[in-house]
Amino acid sequence: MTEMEMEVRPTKVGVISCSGEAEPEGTIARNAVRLVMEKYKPGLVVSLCLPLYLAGDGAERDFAKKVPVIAVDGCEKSCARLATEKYSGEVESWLDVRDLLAQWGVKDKLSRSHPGKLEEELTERVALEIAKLVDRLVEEGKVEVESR
Amino acid sequence: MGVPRSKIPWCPTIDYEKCDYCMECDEFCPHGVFERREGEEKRLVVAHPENCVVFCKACGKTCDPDALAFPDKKETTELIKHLRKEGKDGG
Amino acid sequence: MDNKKVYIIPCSGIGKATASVGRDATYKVIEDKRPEIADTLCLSLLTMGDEETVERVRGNKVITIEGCAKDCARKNVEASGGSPDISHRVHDYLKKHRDLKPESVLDIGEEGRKLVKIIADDIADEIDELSNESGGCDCGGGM
Amino acid sequence: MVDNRPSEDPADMVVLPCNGLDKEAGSASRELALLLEERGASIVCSVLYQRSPKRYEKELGAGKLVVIDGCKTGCASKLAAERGLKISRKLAVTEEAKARGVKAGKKPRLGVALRNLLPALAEEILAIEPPEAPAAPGKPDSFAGSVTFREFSVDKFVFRVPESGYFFNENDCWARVEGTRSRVGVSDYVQQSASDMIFFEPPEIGTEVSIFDEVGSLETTKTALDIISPVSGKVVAVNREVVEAPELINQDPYERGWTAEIELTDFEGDRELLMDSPAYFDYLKQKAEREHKELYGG
Repeated sequence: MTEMEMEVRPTKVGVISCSGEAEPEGTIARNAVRLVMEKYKPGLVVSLCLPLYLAGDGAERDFAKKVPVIAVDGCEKSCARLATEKYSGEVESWLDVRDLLAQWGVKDKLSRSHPGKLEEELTERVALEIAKLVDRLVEEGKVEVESR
Repeated sequence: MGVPRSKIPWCPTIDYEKCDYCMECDEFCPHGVFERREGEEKRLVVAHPENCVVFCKACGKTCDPDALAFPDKKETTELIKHLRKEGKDGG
Repeated sequence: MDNKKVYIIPCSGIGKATASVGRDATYKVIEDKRPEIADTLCLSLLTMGDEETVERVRGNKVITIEGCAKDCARKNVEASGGSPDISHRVHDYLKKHRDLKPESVLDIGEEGRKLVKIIADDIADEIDELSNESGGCDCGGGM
Repeated sequence: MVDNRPSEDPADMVVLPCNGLDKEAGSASRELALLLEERGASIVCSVLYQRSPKRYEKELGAGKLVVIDGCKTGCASKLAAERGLKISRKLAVTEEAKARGVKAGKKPRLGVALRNLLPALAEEILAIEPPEAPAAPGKPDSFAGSVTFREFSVDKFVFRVPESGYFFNENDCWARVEGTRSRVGVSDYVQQSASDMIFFEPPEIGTEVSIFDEVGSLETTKTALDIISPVSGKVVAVNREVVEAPELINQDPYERGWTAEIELTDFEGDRELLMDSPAYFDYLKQKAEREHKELYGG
């Protein structure tokens, strides 16, 4: 019985970013998710590829059903959150980069195509926010950290 | 292969006369065979030969100065066959 | 609706450096090479069926750039009732330029940037071709 | 896949050209199709085909379809896709011309530069076209039996291993033996971790290989790797389809993505050093879990 429970307890967190090609916040969202995966939470975070929800063979959708998902959106249109809800299920937590930037009082014009120092700094800050959400999931016991 | 990996002597050997420490091989190898040693004379060593996939020579292809050598494939195959036979005969 | 445009839609996949190449090539075309006529839109909006975005791909010329063989950009455009006029795969370009492998998702590196330039040059030419065409070649009619 | 038909006549080739008259490339496609027809191929007229598809039912059912698009609008391939035709090869004249340093013009009249390219292009198509010799004379394709798979997943990656009938070495290359021959290829794990295939360098036909020798190599968007032969023998065929479209290895690594066929010399001996399908399944499961971080490397 307990063995069964242990088997189904997720050991990974799925993080999905909107693709956000058209907006600088989209580029920040995408790069921040990648940073969390590579730098802040390697081995714990698995990125989900949004367009694959529709175009893929179901692996992306199925995985998103099995693990807690954090959606990272560039703007209020909330594609990452809504697409996850549409194709897979509820998201565990959600973050809107444009919202965050407003909270931080960032008013500069940002580039979607040529991230400079400012964009990179903001990407790091967003990544840290995502990492906090991951930590919270671990604290709440929604994900099991494998001892490696 | 039915033989413990530790008994198969397969891994690259670095020719330090030729190696220019470009580290291409280390960057390439996904199995963690090499290790870099900052501040030592030999800045790259084969630290984990047991991680090397038997008969894989892929890192050798990344080596421009041709500083990586491998054991003889045929001899290794014969050795594995021999060890298997021994293992079976022994029980 | 806005004036007729050519929309360049990369897959923007998050798992592969080739997807980053597609994204950068898109920016190069729409910001540097053909800013007056080319634009992009968020593929995510298509995936979740945003009406305005769906309208755009149905009513304009579309070029997709795929980061892998799963062809997400094309498939998402098709699922929205559109049909890409041209569909590129970054790895088809790599077949011709084997030395230009992009480094990583976050930094495609020098070689990756060279590849971006090649793809962007091609797409700029194609945009010129597409915008000269009146409704496609229709060689046989009745398609 | 090895062709089932006994003949390898160029008459097996069916050409569907763009036929377009709005640009030079369209005229060139038509001209190229005519050159191929002179060599025995049959032509499907795209205009007529749209009006009365039945007219070409016989040709399209029997031959290998070569689709020639003029420009990237790709009318001919779109037409083929709409009608569910199986395309054996397709090319776009503008692309081919560009690769040879000629830019196709906007006027429909065929110019000298482009015209001069066509005979060589036709030869190229003809040269690549003949399929490999059937696996064994009289037995057209003994490797056609269906394969069922077992799966396991590591995070969002799902790996497939045939349930039975395949043998593997620890280099993730497989052998599927039928009679005295074996097809070889790489496993699903290789194609997923190495990423999209862009190039397959086949071994030379006639090469003698021992088990664990290289038998061709692959290049992907991420890396380059050798195919390590799981068997000993002589290379008797290579998969031309994979040379043309290496992505077949990504799509179907265990069947259509085979890379070479080998006439076996000592399979009993080779077999001692190989894992059968269930053993490889267990081996791979452990390996994938251990090395899965590599999969995220982009």
